[in-house]
Amino acid sequence: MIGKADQIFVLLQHWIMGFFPPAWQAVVGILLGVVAILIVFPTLFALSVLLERKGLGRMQNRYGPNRVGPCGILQPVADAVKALIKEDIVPFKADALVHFIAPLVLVVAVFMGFAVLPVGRNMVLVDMDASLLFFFAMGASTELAVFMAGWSSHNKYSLLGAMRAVAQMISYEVPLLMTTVVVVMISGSLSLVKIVEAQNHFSGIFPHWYVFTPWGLAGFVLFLIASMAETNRSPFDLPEGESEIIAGYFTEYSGFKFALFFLGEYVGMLGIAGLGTTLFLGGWAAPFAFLNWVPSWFWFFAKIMLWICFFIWMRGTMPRLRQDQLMNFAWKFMLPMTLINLMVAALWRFVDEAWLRWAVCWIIVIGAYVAMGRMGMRRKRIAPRRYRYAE
Amino acid sequence: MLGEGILKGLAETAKNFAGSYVSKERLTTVQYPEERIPTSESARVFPFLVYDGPDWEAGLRCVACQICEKECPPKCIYIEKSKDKKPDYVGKLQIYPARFDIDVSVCMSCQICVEVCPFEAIKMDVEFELSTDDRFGGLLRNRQHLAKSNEYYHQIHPTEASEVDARLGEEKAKLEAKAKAAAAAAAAKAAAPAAPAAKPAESTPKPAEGTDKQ
Amino acid sequence: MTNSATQSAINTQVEGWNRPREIEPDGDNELLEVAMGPHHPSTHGVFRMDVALDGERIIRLKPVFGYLHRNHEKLGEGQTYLASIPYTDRLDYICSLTNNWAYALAVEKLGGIEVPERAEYLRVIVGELTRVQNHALSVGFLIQDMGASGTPLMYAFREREKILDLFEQLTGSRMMCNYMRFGGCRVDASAEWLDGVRKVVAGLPAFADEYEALLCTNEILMARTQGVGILPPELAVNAGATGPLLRASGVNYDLRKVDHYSIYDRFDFKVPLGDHGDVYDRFMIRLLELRQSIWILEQALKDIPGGPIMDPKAKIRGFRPKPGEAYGRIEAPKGELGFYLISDGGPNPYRYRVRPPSLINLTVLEDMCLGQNVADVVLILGSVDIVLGEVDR
Amino acid sequence: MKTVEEIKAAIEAAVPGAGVEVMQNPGPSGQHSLLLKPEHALEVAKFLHDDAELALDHLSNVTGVDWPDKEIAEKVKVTRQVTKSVDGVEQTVEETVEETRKRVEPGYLEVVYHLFSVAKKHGPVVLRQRTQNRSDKVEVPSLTPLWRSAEFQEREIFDLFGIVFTGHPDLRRILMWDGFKDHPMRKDYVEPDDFEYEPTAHDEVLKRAQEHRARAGAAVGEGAGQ
Repeated sequence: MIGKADQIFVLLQHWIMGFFPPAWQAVVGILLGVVAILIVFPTLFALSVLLERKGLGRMQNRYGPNRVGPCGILQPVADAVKALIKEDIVPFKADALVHFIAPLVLVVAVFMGFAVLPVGRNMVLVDMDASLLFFFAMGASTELAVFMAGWSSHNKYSLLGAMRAVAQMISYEVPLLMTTVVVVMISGSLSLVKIVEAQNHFSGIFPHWYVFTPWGLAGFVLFLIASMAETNRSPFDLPEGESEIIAGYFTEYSGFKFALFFLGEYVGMLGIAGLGTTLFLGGWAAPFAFLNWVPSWFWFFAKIMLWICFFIWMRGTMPRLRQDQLMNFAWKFMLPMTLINLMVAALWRFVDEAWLRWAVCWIIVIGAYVAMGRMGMRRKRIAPRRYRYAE
Repeated sequence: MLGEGILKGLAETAKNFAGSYVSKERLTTVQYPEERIPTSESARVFPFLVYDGPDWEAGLRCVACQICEKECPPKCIYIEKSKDKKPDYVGKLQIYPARFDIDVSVCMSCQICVEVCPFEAIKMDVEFELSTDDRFGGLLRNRQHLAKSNEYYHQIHPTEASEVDARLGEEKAKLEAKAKAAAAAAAAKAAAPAAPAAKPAESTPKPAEGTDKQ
Repeated sequence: MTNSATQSAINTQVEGWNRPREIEPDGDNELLEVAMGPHHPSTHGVFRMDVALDGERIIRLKPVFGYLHRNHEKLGEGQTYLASIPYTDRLDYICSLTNNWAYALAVEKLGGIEVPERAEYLRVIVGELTRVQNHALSVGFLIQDMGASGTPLMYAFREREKILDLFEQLTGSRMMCNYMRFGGCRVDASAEWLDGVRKVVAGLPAFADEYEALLCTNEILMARTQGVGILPPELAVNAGATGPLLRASGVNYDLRKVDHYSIYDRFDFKVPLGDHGDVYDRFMIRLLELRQSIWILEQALKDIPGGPIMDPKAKIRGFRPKPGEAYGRIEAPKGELGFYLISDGGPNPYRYRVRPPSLINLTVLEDMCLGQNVADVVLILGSVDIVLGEVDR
Repeated sequence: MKTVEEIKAAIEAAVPGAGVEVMQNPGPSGQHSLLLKPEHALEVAKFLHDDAELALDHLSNVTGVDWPDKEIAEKVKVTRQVTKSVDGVEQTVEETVEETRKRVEPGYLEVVYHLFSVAKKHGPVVLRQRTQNRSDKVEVPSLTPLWRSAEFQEREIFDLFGIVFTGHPDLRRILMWDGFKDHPMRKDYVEPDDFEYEPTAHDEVLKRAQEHRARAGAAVGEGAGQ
């Protein structure tokens, strides 16, 4: 019974495949998976938009949307309808073709990443050996879409936004990749399915997720930061920094194309959250041994949504960085930290004494963090100040 | 340490997130059409004209002295004096406004007309839902729209209205006393033959100062 | 010395801040000319900055005003002294009460009118409440310009709401208060209202604490604001910057202390001063001033006496001051707000002039912005704290 | 803080031939002012700015004031000789008649500066400069080189009053747009009929609005005809 609930979607797929001749079955299986992804993730997108609007509202002491449907849960539907019936404005001087395909490229690229994400036990569309690499390749092509949008709009703000976006995404791809390297080093595989398998065992009731090791925690935090930058989330939302450059690269987009950008952005967020979950939080593995009976796909989605909630929380709290600070942060803090983390992971791999490797690794990680933080703040002379008063 | 301030900030937003579910102090939003805050007693939106008694036309306190028209900063009031006189609520013959229009699309709710009115005839309303789809005609309110009863005035500004009533009552009492005295004098005079009939005391309280020609 | 010789002598003397109007781009980069505004999300209204960019660095910046110009001064000349009061509300529509106050002060100087004590206390109370809400709001908008998706702004609005409710209970209107008259105030405050103020004032320090915890030590905020938009004190004084902008540069000039107007002599408060003159200092000075205002409010609420609220000799309607002129100024939340009136003995002022702090504080915008990033420009503009109703009049 | 007379004396000691006049303010505010001569204005201002005792480093307010040509009607007693027949005899009699004579006092534009001291915390010292007339000789020296705060305010006066400030680094219109012709703050400014009046309750405004609309309609008709 437990296995059935866990495998319900796999069984469903096989059942439907059974209706087709064997030569077609592989194709139908893939198509079913694609359809499932195309249904599930946009639904999650709607859910996260709603969560974001309500969560931000509550953080700001407002209600958030509460008019459409009970407690406002139909708000995303209303948003979608609104986006659909809005006039689609293309600037007179825009490069119409590129302007048109940019959102499509973005959406296609972000959806491709899901092909390799294991969303549950035996639930992965393509079980590739180098699936991690594939994910990053797909993630990198979103930059192209962003730049196409910014360039074709023929708007100065769009161009600035696109420049910012490309610079930022390329810079943060480096630490993002480097943080995943530690996982590959330890698990010894580029396959996301194998990485999850490696984390899915328990000591007592506690799981062996990578986040519970020193290098894993450091990697997790760095991955979190880099993923926020990679998906243009606050406090790294410079490319669309609405108070500076209106809306960045999608300033000139309206109606459904704007909705596609919006979709692409959120689905990209879901994707990177899925990757982070897979790498550090045990993917579809249950958090405690006694919770193994809950279907694996539930855990995967629960973890993604938790991740999204954290993004929302950050967005509700943080102001935005500046471009040069963002770059400095990427190259002078993130990159060295990931390199140190690589060393720590290597130590972890080759030191056998359990307590020694725990102690040494923790000391290196925390020491490096504190030292680099101090140095960075001092170099920029950033500190709280005291004020004098005149009578 | 790097990140300390960020964590502090995150704690603060988390506190507010939780607080907005439990504390009314934090979640101050009012869900407007369903929920309404009672308007405060001193609230002011647009002016209205007070009338006494049951009939609005007869009971208007306004005597078309046009002071408010002159003092109104955006000049949104338009008054035409009547040619004839008619008795007001105390039975005195008075000029009345043949036309009294306020263009609320121009009015800026400053309450200066109320302040300068020596007759307590114009007061501020609290009705603010005046939206209309007719930009010009719909916002031009004539004297019939503007006339509201003294009871209504009592309802929206109770303290102020009772003060006004007390003051008017005093004035009326004074007038009556004067009229009585005049009547008595007239009666005394009437004892002497060929005395003219006692004129009704012409005692509209004069505006405080002379009118300013601008 | 001839005039032109003096001219050139002066020019060389003050060349330091008689500006290079433009800085050099790196190499021979092509400049990107961007018009920030008039409909830009963070120009705080219809305000335009014509900006030339080298990459994201500001090479040239020209502020352009006038989109909201309605010739307020001409309106004032065509109105009686009384009828101008509601118009002053609309200058800096965030703090209508201090605008009323400055105007009333100028007319009182012009006509030699005394203000009763209770009215002075009421003026201080509403004036300081205005300062609190203006500073909260301006800080909120500053962080909003920094991209904080509205959280600090909404907290500021939450507190401002309570203060505006108080204004509504007292004056009848939340923003366009039209409360002060030359010679006093329009209506008296009831004891319940004063209790309401006490309650709100008691809650304000917690709000300031919350704000400080949320923002003051936030690394991102510090990185964004420290060392950005530095305004040297000499330039600040010379360019007529006033208010928190001037004090953040370390110049001790608070009209409440300098002019001794109203009854500010009776209160014990201090003037916080910054040492760096950057955006962070302006931000912090506003928060610290907010705390000082709370302290003034507490004292005023304790001491407020009874008595009349209008000078019985003051003639509100048909006020015709003797010929003469007067310049009255107060420390408005945004800086020195002055009114200059010339009377020719008629019912209308012959000349009615507003000295708008927002406009004059913008004189230094160009100097602060050159060489900074695009992202910093909105921040610097936010830290000047302008309201376009006052800039363009 | 020195009185105006003392300041005047100090100026005259420092800038010989400055020719500063004290303008008395009859009102209760007692803010008397100093009228500067344009040829010495900058020197005087520089003295006020730099003088250690005055140290007027804060130029708070700059204002323009328009004083249009004033037509003064005054009654003058005129004595002239009149031939009259008195008692049938022609006689020349001196007779005093009252006559009303009109003369036009030429108007001028005025710039008023309010100076304060941040360092010494005193003020105001009010300076005035006048143009020679209201039409062609409307130049006064700019004080912007000394006080940057005059920059926008002098531009505003240039815009709204039409006073030209010589030596101003960037004299452009500030509130009105560049193509605008007139100077709205002058007393004789006539509003152009270039906007649509909203029909308010006022008959006068209503009439203007109708006229405007009739004109606009005519213009549109013409445009359509062409």
